[in-house]
Amino acid sequence: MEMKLRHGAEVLSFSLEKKEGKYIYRDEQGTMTLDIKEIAAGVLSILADEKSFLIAVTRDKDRFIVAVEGCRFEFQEASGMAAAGREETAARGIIAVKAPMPGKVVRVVVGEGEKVRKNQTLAIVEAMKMENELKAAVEGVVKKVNVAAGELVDSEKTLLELEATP
Amino acid sequence: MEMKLRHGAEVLSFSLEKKEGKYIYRDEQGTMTLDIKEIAAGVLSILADEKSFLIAVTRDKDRFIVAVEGCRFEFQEASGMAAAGREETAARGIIAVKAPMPGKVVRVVVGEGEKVRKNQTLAIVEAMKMENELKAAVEGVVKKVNVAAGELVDSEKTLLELEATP
Amino acid sequence: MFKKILIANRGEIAVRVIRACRELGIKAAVIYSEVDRGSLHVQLADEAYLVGPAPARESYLHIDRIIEIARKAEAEAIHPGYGFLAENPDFAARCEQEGIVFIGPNSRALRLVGDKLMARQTMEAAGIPIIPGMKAVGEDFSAYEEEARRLGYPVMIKASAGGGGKGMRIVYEEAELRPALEAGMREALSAFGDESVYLEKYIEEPQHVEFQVLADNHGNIVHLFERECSIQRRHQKIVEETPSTALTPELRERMGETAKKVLRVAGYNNAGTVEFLLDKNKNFYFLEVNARLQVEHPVTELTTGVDLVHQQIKIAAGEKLSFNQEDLKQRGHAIECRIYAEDPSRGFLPSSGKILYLQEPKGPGVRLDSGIYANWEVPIYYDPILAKLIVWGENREIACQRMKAALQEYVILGIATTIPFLREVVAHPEFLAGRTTTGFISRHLADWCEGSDDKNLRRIAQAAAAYFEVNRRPEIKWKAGEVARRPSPWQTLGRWRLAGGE
Amino acid sequence: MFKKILIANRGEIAVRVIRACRELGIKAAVIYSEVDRGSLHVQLADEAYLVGPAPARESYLHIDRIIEIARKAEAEAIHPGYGFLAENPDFAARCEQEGIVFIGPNSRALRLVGDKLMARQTMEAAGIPIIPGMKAVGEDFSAYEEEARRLGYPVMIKASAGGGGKGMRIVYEEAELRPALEAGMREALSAFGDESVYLEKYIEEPQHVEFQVLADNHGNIVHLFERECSIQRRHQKIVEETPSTALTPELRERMGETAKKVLRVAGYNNAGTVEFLLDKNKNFYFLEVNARLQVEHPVTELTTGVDLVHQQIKIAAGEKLSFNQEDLKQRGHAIECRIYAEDPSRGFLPSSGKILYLQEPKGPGVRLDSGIYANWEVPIYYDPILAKLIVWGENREIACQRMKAALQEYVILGIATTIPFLREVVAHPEFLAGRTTTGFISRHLADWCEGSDDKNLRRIAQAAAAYFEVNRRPEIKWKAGEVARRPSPWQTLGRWRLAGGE
Repeated sequence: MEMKLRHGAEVLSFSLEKKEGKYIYRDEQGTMTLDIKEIAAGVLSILADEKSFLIAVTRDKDRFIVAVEGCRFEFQEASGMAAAGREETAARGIIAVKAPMPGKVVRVVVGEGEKVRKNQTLAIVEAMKMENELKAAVEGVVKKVNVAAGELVDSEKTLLELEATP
Repeated sequence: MEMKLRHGAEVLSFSLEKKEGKYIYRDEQGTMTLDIKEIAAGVLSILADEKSFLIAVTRDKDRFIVAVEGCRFEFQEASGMAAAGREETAARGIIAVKAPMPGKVVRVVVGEGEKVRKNQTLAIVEAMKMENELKAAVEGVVKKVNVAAGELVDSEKTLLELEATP
Repeated sequence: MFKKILIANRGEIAVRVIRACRELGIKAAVIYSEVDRGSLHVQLADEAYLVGPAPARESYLHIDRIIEIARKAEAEAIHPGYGFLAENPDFAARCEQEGIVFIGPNSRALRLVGDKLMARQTMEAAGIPIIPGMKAVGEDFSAYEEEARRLGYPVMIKASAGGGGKGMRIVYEEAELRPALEAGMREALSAFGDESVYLEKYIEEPQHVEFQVLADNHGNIVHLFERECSIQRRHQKIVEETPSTALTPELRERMGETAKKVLRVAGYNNAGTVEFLLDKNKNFYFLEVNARLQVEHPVTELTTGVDLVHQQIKIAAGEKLSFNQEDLKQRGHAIECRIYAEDPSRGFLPSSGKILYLQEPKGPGVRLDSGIYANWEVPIYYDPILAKLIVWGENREIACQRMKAALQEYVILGIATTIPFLREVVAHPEFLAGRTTTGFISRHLADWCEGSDDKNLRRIAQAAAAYFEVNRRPEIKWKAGEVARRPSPWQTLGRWRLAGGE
Repeated sequence: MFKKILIANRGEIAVRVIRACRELGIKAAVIYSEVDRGSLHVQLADEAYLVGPAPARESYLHIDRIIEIARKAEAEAIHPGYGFLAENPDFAARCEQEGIVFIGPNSRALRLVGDKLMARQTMEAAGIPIIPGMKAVGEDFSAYEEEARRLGYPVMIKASAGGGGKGMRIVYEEAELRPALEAGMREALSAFGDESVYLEKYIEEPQHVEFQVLADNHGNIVHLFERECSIQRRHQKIVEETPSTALTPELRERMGETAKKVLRVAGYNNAGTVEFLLDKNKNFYFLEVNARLQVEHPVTELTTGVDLVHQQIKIAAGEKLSFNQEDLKQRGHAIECRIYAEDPSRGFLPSSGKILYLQEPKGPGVRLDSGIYANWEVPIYYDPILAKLIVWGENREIACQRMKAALQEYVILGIATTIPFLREVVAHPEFLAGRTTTGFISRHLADWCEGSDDKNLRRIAQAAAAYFEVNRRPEIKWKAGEVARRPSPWQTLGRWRLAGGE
């Protein structure tokens, strides 16, 4: 199979095929013959010319998370990349302020229509007993407030929308 | 659901039903309300009145193997019992000599038609570097030899058949 | 000895205490909140009692409910662990009134040392060196403002009821003082139920060295040497070790004897820790008493051979210490790394979610005190500590190598953790050289970001992702407890185009 | 120091050596047979080389192939583990010829002590007490017959190349002698490639006490105290501990010095163990030298604080011992239980198959040296050892309690293991009282059968089976790495009739 994965800013194109019980990995760098054994669900033992790698791999939505030799790699599927790109375009000019982690809103400091300075605190979210202040990344105006104090939020939810002053 | 399980010589009849998020266990001894949470595939946390049990359960063919508090219980399904019964009846008079564990046949000491004393060695099976001698449980005649030295066998396979001298 | 103990805590420390109870032949009962039904401490306990809804104030901090459960369970004693009610003198006093043994210091000593300000006053009066700063809560904002000016910036805000870095803030200039005080007070209230804070002169680049002490109810007191806890992020320790590379035998003895004096002055019993700051000139200042079992207690256990939880329980049951100061010796070197559900690439922001995969390190000299398991959903309500990885080695070098190897073996997928960051810490040349100060992380690893430049390793990871994708077809059936015996997707084909034939 | 070591072994001991290499900054290469591709040592090694088909003689005992792999891998040294080629003097000599360091004694010493008969002659000549019996192989059957008559039955058959109980048989009467000799010779051939056996007087109800010794290449030699290994089934140890309850400090010193003398007489270097039998009157007899790392080495490590595998590697690299006899002290008490794939209810018959579920014990003072994982198929070709559970405690009582608790936490489903049996051993009043002799199992636990009389526990187990059955529907889909989010079968109904409605 051929595959395209995004890793940070890079796009990685490669293929993996099965041949005589082994797997052939190919990319522009060259070819590797891999002996792959799935020893449990999502756990692979890979021998690449006698070098041994123990690998854990899982998926979370469109991300692959792979741990090998204590290093963690996160890859994004190429299809997911396109979607992410579209969303970004649509939101141009409006900044969606999201919680950096799931937690509870302690306080929303600003109201709709309020002008804010860069680095001004917009809201405070608490998780695992630590408070985190969400600050304005740019100078602008609060367009919308979607949450209130006491509300539980995840890291997907847009708490406030901020329109940057041009 | 109602269930019948065999445990050693006993047959255990009981039922388990779900009610308001808890489970009701019933047998002739009485009723228990259980709070069951499956924390991983085959791993259950059960609270029975505030007593906490961590349980691992799995199936191997018609057996349930359950580990709780360091004790292991093996239950057999009621349907499996009947089949076992039939097999036993069919073999009356002829004793099937099976390997006590999977292993390799080192030597078959007797031949077909040979008369054997009680406790005479019939064959030697090796597993994990230990030799085990299979001995005749009764005086009799070897009816059939199904294996040869060097052969790998599991614990299901009948190695020899022995007809008991009446 | 007790027949049953109620553990008023959760996570790894509850599990730790359960194991200690089992070894002493004592039944272990625990409490759990509604989100903790699936938590590890509930699975391993002998008995588990629902205490209330998720928020700590309605569950793990709910004194009435916990006392009621102790009664119902017929527990003779309560072990509070660390955090939650561990250093709450009202809770200790309530236990005393109810005739339930509180496994910790008596409530008077707890009140004295727990009020960091009262402790500062008392210790100064007893001739023990303290850090310059306030000895009482400010009446209003201007009192803090004036004190800060008097001490000179930067100053440190501390919670009077504090511990574990909660409520703590460094303030570098006057403009930051008010918001920092407010945030510190809110955090203190949330963590301890008490919003009192005070100011101290901020001592730059100190080392944080603490001494473990045990005091029985019969006047016997010993110290079990030091723990070096300088590696901190957000004023919270993340790496601890013993012995400290900063102490000479002479300084060790002097600080140890001072630590014993501190607890004697406070009328303290059971296990306690005396924290000191050590400046560049090896002057030490009394910082505070941690009137509980410390998170980092295992490094002391591994080097002294004394089980501190066993000792806590025995002391609480009225037993005399079975050893004296001369019997205690340090052997080898121990290091602890705290595994938090935090993203070190993003300023140690908490990270919650489901643990999709877990592989735990093992082997000689490796101890893992853990409160997690695969498939567990880490709740957002409590401290983000997941586990503590502790190693012992014949010397510091072996211990560092062992820790590095163990961290490499430790895999948690699904949530961000401090594991990759800790690996950088213990492999850092300055750490290996023993140059550990509280500024270590901001100086050496401030811009740390997870990732590997090893392109070959990445190619292996890519191959694994591809293999996983092909084998993770929705029609595949998995059987409980085993890897599915399934038709090879390489044979059945699917929506994936095979790049080459077989 | 070496850059790369080849480990010529498998299972838990290969894993143990891999970890030691990693801690010393050495790359670890391993060999594996065709059935061991999925084994844990292959997963954890830096490099893994296929050595041959499953049978040991074509893989783990195949000297030419192993040397060839060491060359290919550019390994400077070979660690043989225990068993297989560990005590094979031809292999050690071959390594010496090839310029590869054999991590173990020199081949001459190995040949001397490995030939149990030659060792008996040499030690007797040096004034060390030995057990009455043969000092050479019998020329024919009648030689054994005569010697047996001379000694008087019962007599013990032992493999001259032996160790680990392989080839050993007690013979109670003359009629049993011939078949026992034949079986012993076959087993010895299969295990060691050498069928020589000899007879010794069988000493009834002795204690088996051995001393760990380290000797560097510069003439320095120390002992690391004793291990008590009396709890045996089939002449193989299954529980070991240190210190031994049978030794006084004076006897300990005398035996330790004798052990050092044994190895000096043999011209021995690297790690070795001197085994003694201790009779009821505290007389001790030299039994044999185990010229390898012992299975039970961890109990010595936990009490002395010395990592024996590190020491083996350092000695092999030519380093001097960094400590002397006076530096070594025993601290606390350690116990090891061997977890075998054997069915203790059926005379310890080997049990192979797939590990359907695995839960490993953890916590303070608990060490697990393991070679297995969930879903692994235990092969039938090799020694049935799966893992070793080792605990440390401040004293013997705590260590016993901790072992009991750890064994209770240890769950392996799918194959029979010695776990439940070992729990009975360590909880037995005679064991707790320290009365351990080699007849312990046949005297106290001969008729042991797994099972629990606790009807209430059984009802919980029944409920679990029922819950499992309902939730284990074939149409249920499992996703890799997580518990399936699936429709509740209680809602979807199925072939099971619900006893009551919701």
